[in-house]
Amino acid sequence: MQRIGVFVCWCGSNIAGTVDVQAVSEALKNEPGVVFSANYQYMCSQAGQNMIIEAVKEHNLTGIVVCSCSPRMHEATFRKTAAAAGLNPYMVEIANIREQCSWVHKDMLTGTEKAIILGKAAVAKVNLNTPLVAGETPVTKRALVIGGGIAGIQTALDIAEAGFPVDIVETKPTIGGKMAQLDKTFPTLDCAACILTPKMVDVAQNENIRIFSYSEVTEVKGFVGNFDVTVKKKARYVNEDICTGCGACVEKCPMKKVPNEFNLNMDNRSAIYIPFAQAVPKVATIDPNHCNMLKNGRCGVCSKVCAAGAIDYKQKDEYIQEKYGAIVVATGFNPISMDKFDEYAYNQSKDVITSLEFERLTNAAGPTAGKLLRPSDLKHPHTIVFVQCVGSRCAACAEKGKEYCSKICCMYTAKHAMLTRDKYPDTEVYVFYIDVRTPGKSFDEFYRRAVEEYGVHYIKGMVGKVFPEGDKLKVQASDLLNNKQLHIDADLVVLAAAIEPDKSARPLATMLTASMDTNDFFTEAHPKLRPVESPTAGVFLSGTCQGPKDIPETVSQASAAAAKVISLLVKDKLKGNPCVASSDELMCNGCSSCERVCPYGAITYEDKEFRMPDRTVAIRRVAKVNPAVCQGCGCCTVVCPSGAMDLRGFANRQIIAEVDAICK
Amino acid sequence: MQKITRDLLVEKAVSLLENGTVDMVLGWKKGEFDYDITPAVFANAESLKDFVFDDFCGANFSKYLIANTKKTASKVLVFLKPCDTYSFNQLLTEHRFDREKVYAVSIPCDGMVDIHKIRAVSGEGIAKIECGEKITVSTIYDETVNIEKADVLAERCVNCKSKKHVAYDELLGEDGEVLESARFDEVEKLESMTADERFEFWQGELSRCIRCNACRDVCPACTCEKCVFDNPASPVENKAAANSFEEKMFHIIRAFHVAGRCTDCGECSRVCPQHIPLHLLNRKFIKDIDNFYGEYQAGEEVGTRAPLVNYTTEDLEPGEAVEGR
Amino acid sequence: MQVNERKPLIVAFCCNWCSYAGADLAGNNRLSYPADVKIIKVPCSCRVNPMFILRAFQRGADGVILCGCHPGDCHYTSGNYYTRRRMALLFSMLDYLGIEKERTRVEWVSAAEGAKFAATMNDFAQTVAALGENKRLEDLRCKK
Amino acid sequence: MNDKLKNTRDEIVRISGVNPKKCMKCGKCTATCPAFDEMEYHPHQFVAMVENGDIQPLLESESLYRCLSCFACVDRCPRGVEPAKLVEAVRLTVIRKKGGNRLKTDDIPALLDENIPQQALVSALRKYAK
Repeated sequence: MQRIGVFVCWCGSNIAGTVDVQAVSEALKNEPGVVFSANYQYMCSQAGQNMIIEAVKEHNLTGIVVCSCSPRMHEATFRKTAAAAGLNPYMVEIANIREQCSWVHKDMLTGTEKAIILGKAAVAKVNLNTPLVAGETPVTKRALVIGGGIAGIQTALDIAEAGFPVDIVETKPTIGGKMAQLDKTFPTLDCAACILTPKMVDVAQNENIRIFSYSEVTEVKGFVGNFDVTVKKKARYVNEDICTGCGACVEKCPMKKVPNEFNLNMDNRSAIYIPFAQAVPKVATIDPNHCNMLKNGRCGVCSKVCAAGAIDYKQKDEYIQEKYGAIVVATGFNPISMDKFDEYAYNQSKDVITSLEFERLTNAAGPTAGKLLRPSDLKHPHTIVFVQCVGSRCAACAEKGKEYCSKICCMYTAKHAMLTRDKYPDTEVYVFYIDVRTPGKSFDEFYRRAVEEYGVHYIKGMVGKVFPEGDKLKVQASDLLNNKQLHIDADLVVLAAAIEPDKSARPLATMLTASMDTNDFFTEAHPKLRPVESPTAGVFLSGTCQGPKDIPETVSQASAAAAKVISLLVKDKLKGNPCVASSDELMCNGCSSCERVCPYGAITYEDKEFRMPDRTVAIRRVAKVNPAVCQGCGCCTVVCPSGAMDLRGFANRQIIAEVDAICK
Repeated sequence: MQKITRDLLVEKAVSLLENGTVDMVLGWKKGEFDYDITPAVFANAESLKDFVFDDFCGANFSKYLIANTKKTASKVLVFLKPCDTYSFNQLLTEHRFDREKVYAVSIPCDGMVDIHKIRAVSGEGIAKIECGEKITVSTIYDETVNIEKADVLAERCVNCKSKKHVAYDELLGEDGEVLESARFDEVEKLESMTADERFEFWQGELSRCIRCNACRDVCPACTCEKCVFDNPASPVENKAAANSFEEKMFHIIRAFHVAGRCTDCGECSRVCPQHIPLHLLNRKFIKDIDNFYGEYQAGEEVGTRAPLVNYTTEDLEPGEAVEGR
Repeated sequence: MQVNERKPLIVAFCCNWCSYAGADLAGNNRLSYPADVKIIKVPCSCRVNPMFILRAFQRGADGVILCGCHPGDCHYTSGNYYTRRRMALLFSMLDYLGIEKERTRVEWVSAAEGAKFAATMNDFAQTVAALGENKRLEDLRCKK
Repeated sequence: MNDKLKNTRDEIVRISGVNPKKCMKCGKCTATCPAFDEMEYHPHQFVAMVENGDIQPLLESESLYRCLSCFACVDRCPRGVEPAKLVEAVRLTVIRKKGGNRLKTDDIPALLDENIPQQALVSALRKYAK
């Protein structure tokens, strides 16, 4: 039996004004387990707390009920008081007789009656409280960043700067991501490579950073502070440690007709390749689908010309296991496929291109060496039509487009239009828009400059149809402000394709038990207040994997994620919330219902031997909760039919005791 | 179509025992009367002489696999009717037995009969029943009554939801189809009553409950190691109902615990000694789940996510549930 | 005027993160609601077992209301989605058994919706009071 | 908006099953419309005018009979607004009234031309008359 002390607070007149505190403390004196009851003007004051400590000692109290303000206000205070008195802090319950009683009820009689009932419920609960101790787990001081685009790079650099080792896992042969493919960046028009490649070099040279390029995460186990991750390093058939990146093999490789994905297949590369000049790591990779040596054993030129002897045709995929304390997801985005947009003739004409292809066409390192030439006949285009919101804000058909706004298209289209007019003033540029969204520093000024100084024709309306006729593209569009239908003979049509999360995100989310929205963007722990954390402890979000973002936003989020990781990794031990679920293995039947509803993946199963009454041994599958991962929502307790799963601090018996006390 | 007979099943069981595929057989044997067939474990070919198969073999064996695969290393032969295969899959989804230890032989079923319906025609004093398309009942008063099998089919067989076998190692005879059944008609009838009428109906039915726990004990979805109503540590433990609410509490909670997992096998109603139409509670949940969250048949496949351990962000609000059906 | 003086008894389960805070806010703003409403704090609306609700009715509650974060705002990301399914089915079942559907309710109240909390409780208390005593679900043995 | 107009508006919305509020005013319907030059009011205007209750001009407009019912606007609309269904609903509102038939059976012989496919006549009658 508990020995409970009840402490009724007046809160000046805040409570005592509508609740007869004396009557409350008198009434609760007779409740089962209560051995001491008192009231005082300000329970939270030093004197009030001392009163509690004295009473605990004098009356050998094992539990405390404080009838006072909301637990959201002073629960932590009174828990500390209990600890100071030598009690377990979780032996304290608060009856909220201020916010939910004295402040909302007008007369003394009602207020007092209700306060007594709330007090009784708290006493009933404390009678069933058990001391709870928060578990501690050590933290592995190493971070994993999945994705090596600008988001991953920035996060890794910031974490490494704080002195923690970081690994970057990138599926492509080089880090750099989408930003490496861009030409110039809005709104300042500095060249993407000029600001990105120095950062890539920093990554390569940072002692704290390891890069696993051409690699992917295949398994994640464990929990915050203690993740066990398996990374598959795909065979690149080149020894990374020896390759100097001289490029002799690339030059001599006889197989030169491989579509170059870095230039979005607008030109070709060789079967052994380095994606671009500033690649990090700058090592060659053999494309096994096109290499004659790997396909049929006939060639071997690269091996012969490699002075370093780095070519290894027998290389195998390698699996690396590593422990991490924190994981940052930075898997980025891709433009959506234009295959379903027949109306824009993307698949009918080479001169209908996406904006990312346009970036490559204007990039000095691109297939046309930076000259804006249309892909079909390499002629200079004189009329260019830009179409905005292709697949963005498209609610009608889920397999065609995306319901959300892709956020970056308005600005990059303004940039493309402006740069075109700047370099080729003889070119007419039309931009069809639904809305121009420019909420960002110097963004609207930038867009207005495109219109006012560079003479880009911005037309409020949409393109309905594009069809090739001769060497022209017939564009039929609406001009809503003039209530007209326009027919433009264009040389080039540029589609601002919606962006979507990378395809690797969904399986990764499953591995991480991190949640996603219906669009496959990772969900943040709180949309406003915890935007860089996933709801799964120890998993953080960086960049466009969480939602469409431009570069400045991506970089700020990347640094924010790094700050969160650092604040986790500086801890030696993590203290858990003791109010977690736990399963009674004698009753658990291993049905997996709890595991299915757990948002954190805190529940696993193990086969356990049980001695049966007839002295035989039976093996049963039983649930186990990892207290370091469980956040204590209690969802599992309700799907557990036998009640084997229960929540500490909010146990079935405790809540029912409260119900009974209230309904008595 | 191959007719499933007792001899055919025994022959199958013997051959599987003899070639070592299985070590024991789950089957039916006669009870005190022709019509109280009970489940039994047959450990060898010899004992199979007591094996019975007729129109009273309604018992669903899926649940028996839990106990019979837990301790021994031996492999069990089980005969499954179409409706039993759903329970079989559902139990596998919940990891309740080791699939490796079971050899499942599925058998087509053209419906089982309800002794109470027979008795209603023949009167008391049944001495002997011969099954077949026509059922011949002899009484102790030397009367013989012929009954059409179709007239005395068990409720769950009248409203059979599926003749399809969704799990087996071996299928005897031919597989059937999922049927369009009228199993929700009764639920709809209740729904269309006023609240007062419904209350009256259920009070009348549930107040007969004697808390014998037969429904729970036979239910292939009720497989807890210890039922929450039996656990002294749970605050709702009670052996027998002491008042008019407790059995309601028991039956609501029981139906809720099996909601989304109940395959509508109908065992609960079959075994209820008080003839409480318990399946109407389960079917209500099944019907609501179908309406609210899309059609879902528990046990149709192994590994599916039951509706109550799943959600969509667009689900209907509880306030709309009553109007939303 | 002859009015039934009997006060209804209402149990409100409130999730710690949104609705309990919403109730606190109602208090901070001195927005009154009937004292018949007694709040029980749970970490998340998904902690509420249908057994708790039936138990409350069994012991003489006249109405039970469950408050949680708005769908999509759950502190534990998905708890209230499960609550929504469970309660939809439970409430439908109670109605099927002939129990007045107005006695049970789920309401999403955020930490900022003090006014909504008070308004909801006022409305619910009024609805429950109009239904009178809960005879169909209470357990007579437990009455004093 | 007076009650009568509001009723007509609600009726049009009901017949068509279209929710004009879903329109984000991108104009792709009008961009895609092959009968643009023939029409006084264009698909996006139909949506906006019905939404605003500006029904009278639509009821009187020749555009109702110029719409080809090709459903290109329905197909291309990114928000699933389905403007052609709205045009159809306005047209039905007119022709369902007494004497509202656009095409009367008696008019047909005069229009006959040996090149007109039978199917076109039948569908025209379906489209222009109740």
